[in-house]
Amino acid sequence: MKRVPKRTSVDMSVDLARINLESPVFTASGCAAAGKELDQFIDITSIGAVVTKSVMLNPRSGRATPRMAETPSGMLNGIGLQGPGIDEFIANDLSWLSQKGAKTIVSIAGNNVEEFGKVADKLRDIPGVVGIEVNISCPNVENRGQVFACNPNAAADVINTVRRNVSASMPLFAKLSPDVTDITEIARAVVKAGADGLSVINTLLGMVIDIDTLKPKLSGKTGGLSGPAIRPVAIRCVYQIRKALPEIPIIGMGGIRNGRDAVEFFAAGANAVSVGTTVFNDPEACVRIHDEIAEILQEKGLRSIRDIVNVAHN
Amino acid sequence: MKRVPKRTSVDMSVDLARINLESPVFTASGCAAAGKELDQFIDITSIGAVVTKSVMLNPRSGRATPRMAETPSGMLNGIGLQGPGIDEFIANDLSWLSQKGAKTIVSIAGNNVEEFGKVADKLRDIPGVVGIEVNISCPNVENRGQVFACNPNAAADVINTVRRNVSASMPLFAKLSPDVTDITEIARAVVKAGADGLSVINTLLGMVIDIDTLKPKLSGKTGGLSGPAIRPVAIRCVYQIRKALPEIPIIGMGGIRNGRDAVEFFAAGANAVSVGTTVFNDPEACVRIHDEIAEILQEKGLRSIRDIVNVAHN
Amino acid sequence: MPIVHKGTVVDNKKVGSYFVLTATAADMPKEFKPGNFVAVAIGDERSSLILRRAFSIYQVNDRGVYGGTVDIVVSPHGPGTDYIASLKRNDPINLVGPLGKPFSLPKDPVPCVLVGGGYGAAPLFTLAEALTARGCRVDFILGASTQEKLFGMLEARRISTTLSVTTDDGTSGQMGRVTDVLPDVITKSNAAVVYACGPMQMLKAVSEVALLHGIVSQTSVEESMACGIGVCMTCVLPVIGDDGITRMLRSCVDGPAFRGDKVRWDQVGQIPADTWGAPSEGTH
Amino acid sequence: MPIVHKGTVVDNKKVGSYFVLTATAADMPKEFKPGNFVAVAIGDERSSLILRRAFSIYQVNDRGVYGGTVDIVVSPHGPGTDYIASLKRNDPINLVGPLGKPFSLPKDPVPCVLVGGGYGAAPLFTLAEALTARGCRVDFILGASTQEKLFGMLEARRISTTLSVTTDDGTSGQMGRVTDVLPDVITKSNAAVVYACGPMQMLKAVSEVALLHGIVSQTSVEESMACGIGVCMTCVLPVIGDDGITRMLRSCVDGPAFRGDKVRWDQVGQIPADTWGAPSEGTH
Ligand SMILES: Cc1cc2nc3c(=O)[nH]c(=O)nc-3n(C[C@H](O)[C@H](O)[C@H](O)COP(=O)(O)OP(=O)(O)OC[C@H]3O[C@@H](n4cnc5c(N)ncnc54)[C@H](O)[C@@H]3O)c2cc1C
Ligand SMILES: Cc1cc2nc3c(=O)[nH]c(=O)nc-3n(C[C@H](O)[C@H](O)[C@H](O)COP(=O)(O)OP(=O)(O)OC[C@H]3O[C@@H](n4cnc5c(N)ncnc54)[C@H](O)[C@@H]3O)c2cc1C
Ligand SMILES: Cc1cc2nc3c(=O)[nH]c(=O)nc-3n(C[C@H](O)[C@H](O)[C@H](O)COP(=O)(O)O)c2cc1C
Ligand SMILES: Cc1cc2nc3c(=O)[nH]c(=O)nc-3n(C[C@H](O)[C@H](O)[C@H](O)COP(=O)(O)O)c2cc1C
Ligand code: FES
Ligand code: FES
Repeated sequence: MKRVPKRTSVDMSVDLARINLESPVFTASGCAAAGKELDQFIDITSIGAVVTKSVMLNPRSGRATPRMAETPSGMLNGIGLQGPGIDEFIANDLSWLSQKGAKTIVSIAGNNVEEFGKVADKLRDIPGVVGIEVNISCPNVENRGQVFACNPNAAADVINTVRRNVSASMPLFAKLSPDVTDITEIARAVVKAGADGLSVINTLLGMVIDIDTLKPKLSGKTGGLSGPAIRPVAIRCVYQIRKALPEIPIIGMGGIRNGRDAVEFFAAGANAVSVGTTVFNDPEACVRIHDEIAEILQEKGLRSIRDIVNVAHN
Repeated sequence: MKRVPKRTSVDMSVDLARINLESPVFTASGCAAAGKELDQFIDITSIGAVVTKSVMLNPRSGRATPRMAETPSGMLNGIGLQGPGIDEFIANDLSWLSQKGAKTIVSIAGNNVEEFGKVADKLRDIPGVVGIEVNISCPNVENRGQVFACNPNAAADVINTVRRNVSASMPLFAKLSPDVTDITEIARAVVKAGADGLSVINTLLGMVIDIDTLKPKLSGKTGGLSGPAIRPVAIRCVYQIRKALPEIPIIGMGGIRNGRDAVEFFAAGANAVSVGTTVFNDPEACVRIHDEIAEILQEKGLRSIRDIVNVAHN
Repeated sequence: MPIVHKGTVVDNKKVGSYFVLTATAADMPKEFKPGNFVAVAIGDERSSLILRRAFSIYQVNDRGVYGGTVDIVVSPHGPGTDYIASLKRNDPINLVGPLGKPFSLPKDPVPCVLVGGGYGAAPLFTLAEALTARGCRVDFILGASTQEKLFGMLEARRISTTLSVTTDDGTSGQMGRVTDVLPDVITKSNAAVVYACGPMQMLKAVSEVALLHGIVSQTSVEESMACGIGVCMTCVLPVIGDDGITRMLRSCVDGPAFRGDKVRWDQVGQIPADTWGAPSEGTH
Repeated sequence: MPIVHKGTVVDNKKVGSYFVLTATAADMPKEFKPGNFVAVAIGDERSSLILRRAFSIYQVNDRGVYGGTVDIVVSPHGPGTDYIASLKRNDPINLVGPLGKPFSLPKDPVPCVLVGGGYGAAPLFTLAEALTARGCRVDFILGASTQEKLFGMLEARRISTTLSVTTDDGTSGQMGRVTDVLPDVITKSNAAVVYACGPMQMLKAVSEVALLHGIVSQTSVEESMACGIGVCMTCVLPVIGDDGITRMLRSCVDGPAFRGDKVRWDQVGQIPADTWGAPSEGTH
C-alpha cells in the first residue's frame, strides 16, 4: 500500500556533490521528522533522500504553543527546533533510517559556531548518512541572536567549522535564508568556506496577528513563512545563485506543490528539490511529485532529469 | 451606484504626518492608476487617499509583455513603470483628481538621485496633493542598477534630495523594500534624511518559470511579488519598524484582502493602509475594507481606528 | 458603467469543446454593447487564484425569469477556465462588467465580414445583430483547429448572408485558415469592414488581408490581463495613434477592439524602438 | 495504517449546530479504533488553505452500498470548517486516516463514565460500543453551552446505563458544567475510568475530578495541528512520562488521548521549566 514511484523510462537519478541518488525529490528538513511517520504513506527508501529535522547538540523542548498559523497559500511556523539532541537522534532515528536502507541527509543546527562543530563531529562514520545540511538560518546566541545566514562571515565561520569536523568526503550543504539583501553574497561565502552544495531556501521571516487577541499569533512572535506563497521568491533565489555560481549543486525548495513547480526549480538551476509544507497537505507528496516530474519530462520528450536543469538560463 | 463607505459611529479618521484624512484606507501605487478608472466603482473622494502610480520625469513605455504571472495567492508583476511622465501626469491626472476633490499622494520614481529631485520639484503648489510617496524600490541606473531601497546611503540620498525640492510642509513617505537583511536600518536612514513617514512594503523580488517554454515568464525575468501571499512578511516589517521607530507614521500594505487583514496591520503599527493587488480582484475593495474595519472595531467596542494602532506591541 | 455583479449560475452547458455559461447580472443587458467583456472571479476568498479571467460577452438577456443575464463561452484549458467550466446551476459567480471598448460600428449600412476563430466567435453574434439592425449585410467566417472548436455555426448561418467555415484539419468546412476564404468573401460581399476576434496570429493575418483590399478591419485582441479595468498596465500592446505615434495601449480599456492597421502585430510582446517613452540608453 | 482517501461525500446533514458528514473511505472501517481522527483537506489545488483539519471519527461503516464510509461531526466556525459544512452529496473529499492513538481500553469489565463537551461527544459512541462489548457499564455525560450544541443525546441514552446532560444556559438538562454532575455519576456507577473529549478547560476539570476520586481519566485533547501525522511538531503539550519527566508530546501521534493525570493542564501552551530540553540561560 505504501506509495512508490511509478516505473518510467526517464532517468530520474541525480549526482549531487558526489552522491548518487535515484530520485531528485527529497523531504525538507522539519517537514518529515526523521522519516518514520511518512514511511506509513510512502516507501521512504524510494525517494531521493530523507532530509531530517535540524538536530542540535542537546535535547530541545522547542517553543511554547501556538507554534503555527495558517496564511494564504502558506503557513508560519515557530517550532523552536524541538528535538532529542544528537546522541538520541543517532541512537534512534538514524539507526532506524539506516536499517531501513534510506539515504539520509542530516540537517544540523547550533546555538554558536562551536556547537555546529560538535554536532557534525558526532556524525562521522554513521551508516546511511549521505550528506549533511547545515541549517544556518538559526540565531547565534553569542551575537545578539543574529541569524548566521544573514551575515557572510558568520555563515562562513559555521561552514568552516563543520567542514573541519567531518570527513573530507562528506558532502556538506549550506541552507540559505532568503531574508538578505544579496543571497549570492552569502552563497559565495559559504562555498568558499567549504560547502559542497547549497539548499535554497529556508523560510521567510513573517508574522501573523491574532485578530481576537490583537497580539502576534505565535508564541515566538515572528515565525518562518513557507508553502506555495513563497515559491516565486525561492525560484528567484535559485536562479540568482545559479547565475553567480554555475557549477555548485543546488537543492531547491520553497512551495513545491506538484511536478510543475518542481520543474520550475530545475529549470532555474536546482539539481534536486525538497518538498516541505506540501507534505502536510499530502503525505504522499514526495513520491507523487517524482511521478509528475517524470511525466512532464516524458511529454517534453526528455530522457533525463539532468536535461532540464538550468535551461531557463540558456 | 458608486460605492461609498457606510455610515458608522466609529471614528475612522487618521492624522498622518500632518495630513488629516477621513479614512485610513488608501489605494496602493500602481494598483489604481490615477484613480479615474476606479471612480466608476467607488467614489474616489470617499477613501483616505489615492496613491498614484509612480511617475517619472519622462514618459516611459514600460517593459515588454508578458508583464505578469499569477502565483499562489499572489501575482508577479514587471510593468517597468509605464507612464506619461510628470508633466503630462500633472496636466491630465492630477488636474482630474484635484477637480474631483480627491486627496492625492503622488508616488514618484527616478533613474538616479537627481531625477527624483526634478520630479519632486514639479509637484510644488499642485492642488489636491497631500503628500509624496517616494518609490525607492527602483534600480539606480548610475550604480549598476542597484535598487535604492536596498542600501541605506542610496535610500537616504534620494530622500534628502526630494526633501530639498519640496516645501518644508509637504509630507514625504519613503516606500521601503522588504528585500533587505535589516529593514529597520533603511527605515532609520530615510527618516534621518527627512522622510515624515514610511510606506511598508513594496513587492518582494520573485520569478516564475513558464512551464511550456522553461524560461522566465516575465519579459524582465524577475518581477515583484504582491498579494495575500506576502502579508505575513509585510506584517513583520511593519512590526519591526514600529518597534525601532515608535513615533514614525506608517502606511502599511502587502496582501490586504479584507478588514481583518487591515486590522492586523494597524495592530502591528500601521497608521493607515494601502490596498493593492486586491483591487484587481474587487474594484470596490478600498471602500469595502473601510467598512469591514469599522465593523470589526465596533464589535470590539472601540470608538476610533486610533485605538487599535500598535496594540500588538503592548 | 461596469459594476461588480454578485450573481448566480443559471446554466452551464457543454457545446463542442466549450461551455456556455449563463449567469445573472442585473443591469448588464442595459449597459452592454457588442465587443464588451466580463471579468470573472475564480472562487471566493478561499481561492488561491486572485486574478479575474476575461470573457467576451456572447449574449445578454433582460427579459428572462432571472432578470438580466449574461452568457459567456468558456474554453477550459487552465486553472481558471477549468473552474468556470465546473460551475453548476445555482453556484455563486462574481463578475465585473461590461468592460472594454465596444466594436465601432460603421455609420453607413455597408457590408461587413465577421471572422471568428474558435471561441473568438462569441462576441460576433450580438455584433451581427447590431450591424443588421443598421442595415448592413453580414457575412460570417468561422474557423478553428478542428470541428469541436468551431463555435456558433447554426446561429451564424441564421443571421448572416453567407457562412464560410474552415478547420485546420478539415473536419468541418474547408481545410485551412480563415484567411484562405476571407479574400473571396470580401470580394463577393463587397465588404467595407472586417471584424475579427480570435488568436493573435489570426488577427494579424486578417488585418493584412483587409489592408490588401483597402478596407477597414476591427480586431478584438486577447492579451493577458491582471485587472481588466485599466489600472494595472499588464495588458498592453503597441498601437499607432492618430498622431502617428506608437504607444503601449491597454487592451482592457483602450481595446479589446483596435483597428487592425493600427496594431503593430509583428511587435506585439515587444516595445518597438520608436514607441513613446521607449527605453533609450541608460534610462531603463 | 493511515492512508490518503480520495473519497466522495455521501451525505452532509445539519444536526443542531453541527453537520454530520459521511464520506467514502474504503479501508477506514477495518483500520479504525475508537479515538482515531481523520484529517480533511480544504479544497483542491486551487485552495489557498493548504493545511488539513482534524476531526474525530464519529462512526465507520463497512457494510453500506458505498463500501467503507466514515462519519464526522463538524462545527462550522472558521474557513476550513465552513468549507466542510458547505460540501454536498457527491462532492469530492480528501481525507487521511485513521490517525492518532486510540483510547486505551480497560482490561477488565469496569464501569466507565464518558464525558463529551459539544462536538467532543463524537468519538465517544464507538468507544461506548467497544466498552460495552467488553462488558463495561457505560454512563454518559453530555455538556454544551446551549442545547443546539449538545450532540448525540438520543444515541447516548440508547447505549448507556444513565445519561446526564448539562448546558451552561440551562436550555437542556441541568444548568451548569459537566463537572457539576460528574462526581455523582462516578459515585453512583462506581466508575473506574473516565473518558473525556471536549474543550481543554473541561478536560482539565474532568481530570481533577477523576484524581479526587482516585480513578483513571483518559482525555482526548484538541491542539492546533498543521500535519496531523507527527512530522511538524506544532501540536505539542507538556505531558509527564512514566519516568516522571515532562516532555513536549505531539497530540497527533502520542495522543490525542492522554491520561488526564499526566497532562500538565496549567501549563498547556507553555514550556514548563523542568521540561526535557527546556530553555536554560543562553541556549534558546
Ligand atoms: C478580452 C478577452 C476576452 C476573452 N474572451 C474569452 C472567451 O470568450 N472565451 C474564453 O474561453 N476565453 C476568453 N479569453 C481568454 C481567457 O481570459 C483566458 O483563457 C483565461 O484567462 C485563462 O485562464 P486560466 O486560468 O484557465 O489559464 P492560465 O493561462 O493559467 O491563466 C493564468 C493567468 O494569466 C491570465 N491570462 C492567461 N491567458 C490570458 C488571456 N488569454 N487573456 C487574459 N488573461 C489571460 C489569467 O487572467 C490568469 O491570471 C478572453 C481574454 C480576453 C483578454
Ligand atoms: C484530534 C482533533 C479532533 C477534532 N475533532 C473535531 C470534531 O470532531 N469536530 C469539529 O468540529 N472539530 C474538531 N476538531 C477541531 C477542528 O480541527 C478545528 O475546529 C478546525 O481545524 C478549525 O479550522 P477552521 O479553518 O474552521 O478554523 P481556524 O481557526 O481558522 O483554523 C486555522 C488553522 O488552525 C488550525 N486549527 C485551529 N484550531 C484547531 C484545532 N482546535 N485543532 C486542530 N487544528 C486547529 C487549523 O488546522 C487551521 O490550520 C478537532 C481537532 C483535533 C485536533
Ligand atoms: C513546520 C516546519 C518546520 C521546519 N523546520 C526546519 C528545520 O528544522 N530546519 C530547516 O533547515 N528548515 C526547516 N523548515 C524549513 C523547510 O525545510 C523549508 O526550507 C521551507 O519550509 C520551504 O519549503 P516548503 O515551502 O516546501 O515548506 C521548516 C519548515 C516548516 C514548515
Ligand atoms: C501591477 C502592480 C504595479 C505596481 N506598481 C507600483 C509602482 O508603480 N510604485 C510603487 O511604489 N509600487 C508599485 N506596486 C507595489 C504596490 O504598491 C504594493 O506596495 C505591493 O503590491 C504590495 O501590496 P499588495 O499586496 O496589496 O498589492 C505595484 C504593484 C502591482 C501589483
Ligand atoms: S488588465 Fe489591467 S490595465 Fe488592462
Ligand atoms: S500536527 Fe504535526 S506533529 Fe502533530
